[in-house]
Amino acid sequence: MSETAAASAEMHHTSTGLPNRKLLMWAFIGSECMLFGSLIITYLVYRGRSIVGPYPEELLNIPFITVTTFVLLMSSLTMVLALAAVQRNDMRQGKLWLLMTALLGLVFLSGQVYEFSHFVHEGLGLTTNLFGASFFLLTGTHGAHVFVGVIWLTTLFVLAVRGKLTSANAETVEITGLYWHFVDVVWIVLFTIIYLLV
Amino acid sequence: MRHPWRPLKSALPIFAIVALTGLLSGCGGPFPQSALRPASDFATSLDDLFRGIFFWAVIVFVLVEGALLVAVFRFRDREGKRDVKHVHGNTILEISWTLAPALILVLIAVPTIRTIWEVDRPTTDPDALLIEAVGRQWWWEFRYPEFGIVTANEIHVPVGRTIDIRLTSADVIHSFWFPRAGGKRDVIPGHENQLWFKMDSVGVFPGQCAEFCGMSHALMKMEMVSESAEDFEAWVALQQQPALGTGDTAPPAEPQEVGAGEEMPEPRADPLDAELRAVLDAGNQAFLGSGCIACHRIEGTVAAGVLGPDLTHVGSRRKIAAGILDNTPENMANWLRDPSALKPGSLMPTLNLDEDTIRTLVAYLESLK
Amino acid sequence: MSVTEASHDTAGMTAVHEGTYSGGLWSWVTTVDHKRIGIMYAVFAFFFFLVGGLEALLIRIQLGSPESTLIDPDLYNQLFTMHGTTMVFLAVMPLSAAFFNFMVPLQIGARDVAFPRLNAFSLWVFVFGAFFLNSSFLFGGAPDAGWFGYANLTSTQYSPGVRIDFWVLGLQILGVSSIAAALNFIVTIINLRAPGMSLMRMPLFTWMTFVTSFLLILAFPAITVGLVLLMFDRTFGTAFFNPAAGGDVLLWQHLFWIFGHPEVYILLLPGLGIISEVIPTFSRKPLFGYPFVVYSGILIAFLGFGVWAHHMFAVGLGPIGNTVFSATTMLIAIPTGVKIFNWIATMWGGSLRLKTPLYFAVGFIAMFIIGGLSGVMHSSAAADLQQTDSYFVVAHIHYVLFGGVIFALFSGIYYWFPKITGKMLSERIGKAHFWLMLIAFNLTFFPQHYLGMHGMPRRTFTYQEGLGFEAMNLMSTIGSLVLGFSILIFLWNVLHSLRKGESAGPDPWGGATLEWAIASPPPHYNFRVEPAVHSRDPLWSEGGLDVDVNDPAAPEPHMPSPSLWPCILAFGLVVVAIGAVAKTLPVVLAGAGVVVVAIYGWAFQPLER
Amino acid sequence: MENSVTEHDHASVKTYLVVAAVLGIITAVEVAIFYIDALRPVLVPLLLTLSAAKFTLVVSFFMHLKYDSKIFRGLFVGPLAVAVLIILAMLALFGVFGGGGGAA
Repeated sequence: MSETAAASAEMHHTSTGLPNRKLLMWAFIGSECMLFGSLIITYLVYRGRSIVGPYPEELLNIPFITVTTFVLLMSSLTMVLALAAVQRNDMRQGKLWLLMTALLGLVFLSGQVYEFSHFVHEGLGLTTNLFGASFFLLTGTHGAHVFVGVIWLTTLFVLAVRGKLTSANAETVEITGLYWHFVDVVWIVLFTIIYLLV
Repeated sequence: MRHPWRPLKSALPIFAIVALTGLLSGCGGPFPQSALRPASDFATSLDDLFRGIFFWAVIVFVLVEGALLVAVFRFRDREGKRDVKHVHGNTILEISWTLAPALILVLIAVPTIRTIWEVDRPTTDPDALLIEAVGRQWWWEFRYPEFGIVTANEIHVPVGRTIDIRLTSADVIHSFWFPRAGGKRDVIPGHENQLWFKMDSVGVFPGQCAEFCGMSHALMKMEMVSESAEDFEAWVALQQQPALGTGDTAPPAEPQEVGAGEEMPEPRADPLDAELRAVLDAGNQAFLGSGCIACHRIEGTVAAGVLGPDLTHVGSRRKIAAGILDNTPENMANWLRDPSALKPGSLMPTLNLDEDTIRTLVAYLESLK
Repeated sequence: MSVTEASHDTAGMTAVHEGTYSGGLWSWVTTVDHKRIGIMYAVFAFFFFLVGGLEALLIRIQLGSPESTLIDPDLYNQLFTMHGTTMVFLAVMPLSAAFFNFMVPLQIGARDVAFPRLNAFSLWVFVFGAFFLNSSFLFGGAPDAGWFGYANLTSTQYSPGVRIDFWVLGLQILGVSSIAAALNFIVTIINLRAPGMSLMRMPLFTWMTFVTSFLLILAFPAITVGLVLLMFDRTFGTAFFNPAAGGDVLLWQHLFWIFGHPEVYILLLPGLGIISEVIPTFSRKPLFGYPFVVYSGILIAFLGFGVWAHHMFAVGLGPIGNTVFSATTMLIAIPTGVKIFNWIATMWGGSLRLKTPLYFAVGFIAMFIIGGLSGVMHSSAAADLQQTDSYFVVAHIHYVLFGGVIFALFSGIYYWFPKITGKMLSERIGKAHFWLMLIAFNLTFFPQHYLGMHGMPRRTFTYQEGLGFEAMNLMSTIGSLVLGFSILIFLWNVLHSLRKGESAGPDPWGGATLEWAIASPPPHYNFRVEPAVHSRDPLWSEGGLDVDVNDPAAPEPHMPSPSLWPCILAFGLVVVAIGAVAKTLPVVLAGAGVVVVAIYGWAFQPLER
Repeated sequence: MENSVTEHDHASVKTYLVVAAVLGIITAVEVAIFYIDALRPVLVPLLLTLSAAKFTLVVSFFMHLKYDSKIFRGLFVGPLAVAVLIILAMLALFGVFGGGGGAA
């Protein structure tokens, strides 16, 4: 990933002085706003329109999801710590925080898997009602983003272990971080909309 | 300068074709389904609005296309390059050609909004005649709760009375459109929509589904018979009667209220001649025996299906197969032979009836006036 | 196309451009050169333009006479669905993309786009997706629920089989292509401009590409979500659009048009950009009111996100909704008008060279005015109750998208063909093409205004006798056949001119923008020396460019190496789609495997060897 | 106005820790509010405000938008604004429907 824009960066010092790939990631995040926006529209439009149960208030476990939410928030912290470490070429710390971030992401995902299977056990499947369909689709799409992030972070971690990730690649870590934080930010919104505003 | 008029000459065909197209486009009448021939208050207010907008559109069209043509002809270079002043812009011009269209838009927006608030709200007329229209692939069901009438593809309305139509769909999205009675309104499963108008002239007005709804969308037509109050009452009375020849198999219908007494067309005591009686009996048997009753209903018989059109008075209708065929014995026979040949994708299956059965069925159905 | 070829291009521009398109098929499959990618976009898009045109002709032939039985409704519904889908997604958008690709880097003085391999990926995803979508004709029939695919007609209950699945997955794939390309152009335009080219010195076409790219990345996610909901309904049995289980079919319409209306501007804005290039060049006069033309483009795009429900005036939004969406829609007429006035003002006082590109540009303005005015008629929610879903709307969209966009794209083709190929298109044939197309276009579509107002609904495979539709439909059908013929004239022009056309030279039109400073076709690195820009019209201003951008003494720039990974990744995506249509999990997994391998292969392959 | 592009003008590790602590606290407060019946009437605006605060903190500090180029800010805030406006418009449209169409 680290080489993607090398050539163009070489032919031109870019007109704005900003890295191409970072612009790409921000523009992509802009696009993702509309993706999650449309999913949120779907969820909210169908709120309270299920004609059979189980209904959200019977199932949502606020204390449990608060814990996984906190885990995801903390993974954002470890992510910035990883970036700061890589930027000052402290790869020992860099590796540690990259791994921590990936692990916290995994914890969040496990929480989601547990939650999903609990719901299914309680009788809420994808096709049970509109709540089930829109809930699983919205949180599932977010979970898929977390999953991709975990793979990405793991790849960086492996590169770092092999000594192929140094402060020269700080930009790559920064871009990974932008993605990761965005996924976190989306969860902040979903946590409020789905769980607290039932 | 060998061809001073060449550009103009080469532009002549376009003027010719525009003029010709405009002229020819108008022809072909008489346009029984035209939105430009309003026959109700609703259609008239939309037409007035459209004409107002059209007026402004013509003015803008002439001015802007004119400016374009003048620019092209006046500034085309004749002998090579002409001296050109490199003007980069003019703020006053920019402001004025921002404001001018804005002004025209205000002149369009005001009547638009007024009309929206006039036609997009429920009717306030307490005397409105309520009709329920149900869109189905690919025919229309109409119910008159006030009279207990159910019919299909043919809607009768009294002239001068507000008609309040409630629209629902039994399957996919359709759109209810009688252009001469007014604008269209979508017929959406899971929603009830509403439309109201008051017809101002007597006549038969064609309409059809305006939202793509599958295979035979083009064949989902209907007719509106707008008639005088007396004619309408007579029609209602006729429709309220049980079907012909069913009087002896079913208890007599409830007493008729709507002034039906004076012209009871077909008294039920048995003045029917023996021939007709035989046809009715045979047809009735065929009808009951051929699976028709699974989908169709004939008041007063055991046929009580709800998927297909109510046939209680099918013989009285002007058209069959959702407005695409005149209601003649030949067409009816063709329809019974193979519905899908006339209306591809029709939910009515091919029944593989023998010709004798078809003949009796046709005679029976056509007798259901 | 690598460093080793440097030896033989010291002779100057002619020697260099021989090599621009050389190399076998493999070099085209693996290319990351924006010019080759642009050409491939153009060729495939034009192919699908012909396919969509053929579908249109079949539609018109069927409607040439009342109650015609030439084409049965089943086929007709496939044809009109695929005509719309093809023209929007497989013809006009990729034709615009062809110009983005070829022209934007040249216009901003760059050697390529910011992400050359991502660019190749966009191309191949489009190509594979397009063939995937059209392959449905061979497997049980093409999609037949309209290009708008209104729920719940698209549910398994009313559309069993795989037709709709092809449509859903095909559009998802094409969305990936569009978003990837748009992200690429956003970064390219922000970051690869030559020194001195501030945003307000960018050529208008580049500006409109920039704006269109934002529309793409913001509009497509809405339909992506809509399509996912539909896919879930069809594949897993959810009830997003099933009214019986509480689902709301109108949600589909909203999501579709939140995408669909910006999509209209995605189709239109590149055309407006082309016109804003052609008119100044052939008027020998800078664009009048440059900032107003730029800002009006941005405003059109922004307002484009606030008008979607004007496609739904008949669904019963209620008076408040209809009033709001009427008002926002009317607002769009203002910036659109500003553009038209500025184009006319650009010609005013100029010295117009009446060459084919200008013919098409003027034809565009003339037709676009008509389309714009009928658009204002639709914007009135109440008046629109008679027009919506009638042939009046068919006439309107064709005046905007054919009279507008296609005329603009042809203007662009005649304008830039010399730059792309090094050969001039024949003026004589070009003007014949123009006149025939203009006349046939009006003959085809003008009567449809009347048809609509006289009560002919759209998307109908036939009409009954006696409604007065016969003469105008016949006229329209005759027009469409002539229109098809005019496209053949154009094809002949291209083939003829490629062989026998005059040599173009670097700047046949006396253009003002950077693409005219280099050879035609441009060398693979475009600018040997990076240009420095001091004004909006660099080649027209005193002193021009500071440097000789073609200086043969300068070292040859390094360019990115070819890569097969983008093509493989695109292929993997289509395999996933094939597996999904066939409901065969192993194929889906195999495709996903290819995708993963290709992502890693791509990520770890150096851009330059 | 922040200074635009100075390389690595990022927050310090200490800032990150403080932001993370604030994020944790706000989350705790949100959940607490959820369980306090007295706050029911203002629950929605309160929770939306708090969640917007968390959103802003992560975006400005962890994603460095506070320190970074205005171009990045534009690329994010523009689309975000379009998305939020469309969400609000859709809720308004379906709110109207909830009264009318739902009753059918």
